[in-house]
Amino acid sequence: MQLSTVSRGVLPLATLAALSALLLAGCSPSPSGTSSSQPVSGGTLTYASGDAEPTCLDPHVGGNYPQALVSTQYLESLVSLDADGTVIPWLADSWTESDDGLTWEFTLVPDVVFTDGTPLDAAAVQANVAHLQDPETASSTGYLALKKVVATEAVSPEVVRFTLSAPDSALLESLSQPWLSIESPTALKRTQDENCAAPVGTGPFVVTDWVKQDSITLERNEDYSSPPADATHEGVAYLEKIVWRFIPESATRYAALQAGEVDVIDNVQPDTIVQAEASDSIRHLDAPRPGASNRIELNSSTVPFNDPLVREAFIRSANVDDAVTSLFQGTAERSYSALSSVEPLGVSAPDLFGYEPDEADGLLDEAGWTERDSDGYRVKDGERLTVRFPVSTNQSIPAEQSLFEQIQATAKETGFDLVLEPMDLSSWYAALAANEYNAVSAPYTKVGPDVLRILYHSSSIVPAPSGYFANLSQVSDPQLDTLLTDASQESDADARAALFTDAQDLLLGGYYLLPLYDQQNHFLLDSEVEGTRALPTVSAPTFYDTWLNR
Amino acid sequence: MSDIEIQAGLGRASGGQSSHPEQRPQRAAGRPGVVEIISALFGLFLVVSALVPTLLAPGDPLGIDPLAAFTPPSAGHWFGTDESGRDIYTRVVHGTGSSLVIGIVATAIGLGLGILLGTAAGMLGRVVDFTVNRFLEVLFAFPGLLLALLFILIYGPGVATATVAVGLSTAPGYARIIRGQLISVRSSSFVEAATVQGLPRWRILVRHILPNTLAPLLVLGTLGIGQAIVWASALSYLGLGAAPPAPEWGAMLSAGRTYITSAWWMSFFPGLFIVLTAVCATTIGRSIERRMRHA
Amino acid sequence: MAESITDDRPRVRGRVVVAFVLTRLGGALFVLWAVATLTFFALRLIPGDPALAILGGPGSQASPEALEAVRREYGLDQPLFVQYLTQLWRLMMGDLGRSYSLNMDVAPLVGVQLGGTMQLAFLSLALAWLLALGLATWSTRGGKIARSIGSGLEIVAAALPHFWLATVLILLFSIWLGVLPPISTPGIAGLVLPVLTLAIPLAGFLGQVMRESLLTALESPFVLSARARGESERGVRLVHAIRHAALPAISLSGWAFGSLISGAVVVETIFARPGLGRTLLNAVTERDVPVVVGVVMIVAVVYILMTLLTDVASRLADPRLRAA
Amino acid sequence: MTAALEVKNLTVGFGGRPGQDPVVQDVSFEVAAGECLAIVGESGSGKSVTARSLLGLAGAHSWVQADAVSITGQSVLGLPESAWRRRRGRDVGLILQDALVSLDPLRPIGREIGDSLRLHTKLSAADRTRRVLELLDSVGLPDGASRIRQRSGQLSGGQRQRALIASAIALDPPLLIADEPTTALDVTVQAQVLELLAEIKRRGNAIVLISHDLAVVSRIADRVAVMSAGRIIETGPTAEVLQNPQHPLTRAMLAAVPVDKPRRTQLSAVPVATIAPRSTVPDGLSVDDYPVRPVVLEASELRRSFRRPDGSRLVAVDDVSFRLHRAETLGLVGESGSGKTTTARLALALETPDAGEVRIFGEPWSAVQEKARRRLRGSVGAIYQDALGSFDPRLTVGDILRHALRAPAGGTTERGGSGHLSTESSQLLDQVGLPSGVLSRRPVDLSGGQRQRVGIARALASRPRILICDEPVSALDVTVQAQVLDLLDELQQELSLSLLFISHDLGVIGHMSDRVAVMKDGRIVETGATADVFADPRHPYTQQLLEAVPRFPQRSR
Repeated sequence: MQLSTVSRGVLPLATLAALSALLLAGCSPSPSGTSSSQPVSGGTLTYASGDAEPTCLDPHVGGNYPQALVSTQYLESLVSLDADGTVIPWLADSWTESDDGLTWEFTLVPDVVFTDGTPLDAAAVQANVAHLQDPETASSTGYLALKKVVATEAVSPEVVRFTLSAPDSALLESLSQPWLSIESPTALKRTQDENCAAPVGTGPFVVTDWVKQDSITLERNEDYSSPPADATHEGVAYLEKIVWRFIPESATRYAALQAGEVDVIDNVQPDTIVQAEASDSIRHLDAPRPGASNRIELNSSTVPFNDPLVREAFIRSANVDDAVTSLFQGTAERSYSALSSVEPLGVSAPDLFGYEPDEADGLLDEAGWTERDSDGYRVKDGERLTVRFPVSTNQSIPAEQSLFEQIQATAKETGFDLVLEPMDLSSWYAALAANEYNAVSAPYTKVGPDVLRILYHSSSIVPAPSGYFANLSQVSDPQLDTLLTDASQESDADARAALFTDAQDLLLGGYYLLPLYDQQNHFLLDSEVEGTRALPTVSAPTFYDTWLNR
Repeated sequence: MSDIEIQAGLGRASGGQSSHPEQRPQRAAGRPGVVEIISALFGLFLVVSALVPTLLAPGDPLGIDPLAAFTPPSAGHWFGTDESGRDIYTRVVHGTGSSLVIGIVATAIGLGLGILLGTAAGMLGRVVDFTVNRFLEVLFAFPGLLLALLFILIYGPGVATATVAVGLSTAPGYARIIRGQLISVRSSSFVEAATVQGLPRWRILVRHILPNTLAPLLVLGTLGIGQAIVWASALSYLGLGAAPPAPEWGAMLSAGRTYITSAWWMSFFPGLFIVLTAVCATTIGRSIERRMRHA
Repeated sequence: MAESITDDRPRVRGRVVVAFVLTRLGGALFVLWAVATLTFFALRLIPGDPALAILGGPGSQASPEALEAVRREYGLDQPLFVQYLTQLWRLMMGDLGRSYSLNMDVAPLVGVQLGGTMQLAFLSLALAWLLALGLATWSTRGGKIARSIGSGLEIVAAALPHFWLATVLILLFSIWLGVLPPISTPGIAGLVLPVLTLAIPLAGFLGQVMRESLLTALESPFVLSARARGESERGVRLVHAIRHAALPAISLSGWAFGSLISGAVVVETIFARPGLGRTLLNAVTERDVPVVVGVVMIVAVVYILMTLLTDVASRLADPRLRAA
Repeated sequence: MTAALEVKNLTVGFGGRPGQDPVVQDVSFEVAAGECLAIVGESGSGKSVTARSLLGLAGAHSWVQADAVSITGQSVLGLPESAWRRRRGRDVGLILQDALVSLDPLRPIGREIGDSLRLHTKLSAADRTRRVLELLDSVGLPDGASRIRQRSGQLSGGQRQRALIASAIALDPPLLIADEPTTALDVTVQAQVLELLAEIKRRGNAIVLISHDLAVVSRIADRVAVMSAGRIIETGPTAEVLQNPQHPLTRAMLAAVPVDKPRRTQLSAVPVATIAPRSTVPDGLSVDDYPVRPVVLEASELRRSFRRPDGSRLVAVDDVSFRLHRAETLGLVGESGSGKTTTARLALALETPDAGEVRIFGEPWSAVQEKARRRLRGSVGAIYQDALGSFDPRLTVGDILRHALRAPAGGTTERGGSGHLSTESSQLLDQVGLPSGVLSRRPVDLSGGQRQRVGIARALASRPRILICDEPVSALDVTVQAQVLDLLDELQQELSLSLLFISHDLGVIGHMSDRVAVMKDGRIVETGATADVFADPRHPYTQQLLEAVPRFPQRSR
């Protein structure tokens, strides 16, 4: 039995300081000399989110990014990641994986108590797994992540054992995500409505009030004792209270930050970041999300993108570089990878995704789209070379929509009629389910390269009963399937990396997707807000170490 | 007997006997004021923009130039450029057509329905009148945008639905005005005079009632176009109308709001054109109204 | 020649009042019923499976069993007419159903949001009144230039789209001058910009009406009588003309209130104020039918109350209406 | 003793430079305390502007020049506005026409009357109320305590005119300006209000009475000044001016007054001295022969009621029967609310009677469908008080006449060419004394008299045998009225028309009618040959009406 044990240790203070400096690398330099002063306890922080208000504060239910953002403040996971992507202890002190990879044992940190008084024990973890796997919960993200877990068992009050159907190299990464955070089993027994309104965890803050369509109030957990291993302090949080507001208008959000009405804003627009960079009173926190990069998936199941030549032609005809430069004004880098730049295993292939309109012309000619109609679009057999592109206005920020418009303009030169169809989320889902799309951009956040398996394994083409499926480019390549499956079961890091590299080479070379840039995750903070960092798991900021330098 | 002689005195200053007490001696109706002239010129500009936009702005409203993005207003780009380097002046000019069409079609729908309902209520007897009136009361309980939102909820967002939605939401107002006008014309003494002359009902309707009821609709329509454009652009702004990159004013404004702190011109100029168009429509409508009253 | 009727017998007056109130009450109930019916059937036209919408739309990966359960729970498997009657009954009991997307009952949700919108709407109405009255009195007092400026301001104000005005106000007061918060805050300061945004265009409309009636009043013989008694220009306006100017504006206030609620959709979104407008917009984009119905019903109730209120106010302000 | 008012060479104009295009020019007069000066003129003569200048209220953009204007000996020329305010109401009061609009309809009359006290005295609210009650009592409005809370709309015409007078005399100003104080009042009420003004004059107040009606002023004016085109053309003691008018315009005005002028006497444009009957009886028949003339219109036991807003019914016409014979004029007279207009509408079959019937030429009229009536519509014409309102505002005079000629009931049965139509239109205009030049004009651009002539021309287009005239001259100046009355008279003789002539003005009725019916509260209270009824009224109401008619003082001629 191979034992890989990581135990909780006390990091030297110097490392901590360096770490936090690293995490705040994207910040503009703080002009005030107060950075050296000691953290002060107390005060209220107001956070303004541009995301849609979650319908449920329990990230088990559904499981989207806005839920992750807020729940990071009051819920905690079994494990976390450090800045290098190494898994570190959190609620679980240590863990072991069996040789066959089918059994995992987690030893929990002792004496941790949920904010409702329930102790954290093996039974609690079992209850959470059961909750996530219960169809009634309607978990989406967490449910998928635990798909291989077939049973749990309380070995002792401190030790919980997971039994898997197949080895899962991504299990720890999955468990680090907020969507799999551990909640009080007592609280989970309440109705879903109650649990949604005020989930109970072990985090540094507690949900005390939620005025729908306005704000969520979080108050300090005065008995907090379980910071992750890489936190800069121990004990209770500095902040007394967090008011979590929803301000959908980005300009209003920024104005509110400038006016000092709010302390932190998210979903920051590129132009705002540029402006903020020039401001002395605002800091910038850039925390690209893990998982997939932002990319356009080309639907390989239907005309015209069932032809690899046309896929390649489309990719060559899109001037993404200039668009990213003009629209993101240096706040985002062009990506040439299917994975986020924070994923160490991501393969970047700049050669494949350059803007080569001449080459694109040749490819289309080769593919038989030789004629052009009066509007300049390519025609074959009387059919116009039309690319239907449903755009979810909920998911694509304005700059991204503008990016699509620019791709539309450059692709037109080559003869593509890229039809942008902005729609609300449910219509967008419906369009995908009905296979009424040729191209689509769908963000997907998941810790680790295993996201590739979810996005590109042919089994992901099979729709859920609702019609949704993750493999939107509809890649169905047995060779790719094998690579991805093997990778997900390979516990040897190097072998796993090699498998994922091969898979990505295959994927990128098939022109199934056009990578654009990292999933943007920019935060602006009032300069009085000190000590804020994004958790390296899904890059959600945590305000546990935050204090107000007022 | 007219006795506000202060007023009548004005018309009588020359000592002539033919004074018109009905005529308010405000401004001579025949001479347009400065505001009217400016409005007419702007209206002309709009019409030309709508019909031959290339005459006023030869560029491509969709043509991008990423490297010239966010250029402030300058000699090269009068209204600046947007996030993709498109010239905003060109887009505003080319957007006039769709904005005007939206305004006109929405008003036509509103007026059309209004005429239908109003005429039915005013002409088809008490039962129909009662029914239509109750129906209008019900519609009035949905404030304008609410009705539009409901409609969009059912038929999905888009230019066409937004246009119809705005048209629908204005219809009850028009219907009420038309009904009132119809009833007042119907009971006016010149219609009685026509009855006394032995004119059949339908000829009275065609020859006297309808023309006198419908003439003020020209004014209503002109005033309405401005408001319809404002409301349709509000829907576009909320993401329920025209979609970018179409050069529709509301959609441009909606796109520009993101960049309001760094590129104010992106939302300022389309907004300005919405306001100016509405003002222009109001001024022209008022002017027609005054002329008709004095004619 | 008009047959002039003057009947001061209190008994008759009393009967008129009772008849008035009864008619209006009946009318109000009818409108509410019709609004409910219209909305119910209109929303049946929405494409898609309501059960799926309840479970979070097509992206929810709901199982057929879950869909079936939802259909049973929400009575969607019943015949349409039964569903309609059930809905009517529920509405009568004050039960607005349950939000598809917000995981809560609609009635308390809408109840909470109502307060914010009402506050906004009433303050805006009051401010619009003040602005309109101020502008109307000022512009009719001065000469021709003042009149032109007054009417010009009114026309421009009336043409201002809320979303643009809001943006310009935020730019001006929050970003450039930095004196007012761009979002809703607990104090008065956070209300200033939203209220201004709603009030200015409305003031434009009301001002046009008020100025017209103010001019008419100022030219009427009773003003001449008052002047002949030695009344000052100020007195003429305060004692006589303003009341007449206010009359049409009062009767317009019901309509104005409706337009304010329309405007609240935009203003609440921009200024991040909780309220019915924002709730409605969210519900429409989320296709949350029960919330839409709830908001529509509550707006209808408020609107009916407002028209009733303006009718009563008109009658109080204008004794001539009481006779008729 | 100084005059209460002295005006020397008053010149007033509007706009432009002072002195240019005056509306009132070189007007001079004096009024002593306890004296009443009447300024008489037709509309547009400048009388009201003169009156208002005396209060410093000539109006916006006006200029006033004078050698002297002084009230109770103090010059008020060029007074600043604040000084004027102190004088208005205290030194000089104003009474306007029609208190329905001259008293603020939104304020209780107690407040309106008390305003002068509030503005010029330091009386407490309670004292003011006491004084208002006294005032109401003194103008003949008893039960003041309940009145003061009422608004002008709740009072009858006479009551509110009294309230208006009370507000003007609240501070007992030595000078009162009364601008058409009795116009639009019923004749009996008019007499009462005039009596009230006379009473005030007897108390020692000076009154300047502005009126278009010479007969009205003759009741209380000591002196008369006749104005025309901004100038005083004649002035002198009332009796002298009335009996021996010097200026031709004065003479024309006097001649135009129909009161006590025999039937068929021409009223217009003839010097008083030459007034002579043209023919007393048409068709060689005497009044007594009427019963044997054919009846063209017969109303029997008509009844029509309307629903009031509170659900009760107002009986507008109750058991009204009359006959209209060929070529006669039946005058229908009554005060406002007596049911005259409803009767006219019933006769025109614009209303359907609840009971009773109208027949014309012996055929059913009110009892049949409109379709059946249409055949006979052409025989019944109508002339309205508000001629302008009876024309489609989009049409020119030519259009109006062509439409009338082409109407089913119109004179042109076979479709003539358009040339034919315009010839006929010109003929019609000629018949009513208008040049064919007005064909291309719109009624709104015509004067009141011209409009009424167009109205008559339209009525004649269908060659009617009956004309229903509802207050056809009430909105006209007396000289214009005279012309229209003469025209109607002429046309009747020419075309043997039967006229149902409705008016509130006994003078007009007396002059125009062969027979008269007096209406009160929806009923005909007395009917008979005009001469008989006027000479020997039987019904007390008729007596009351006739007594109230303003007449000139007995003339010896």
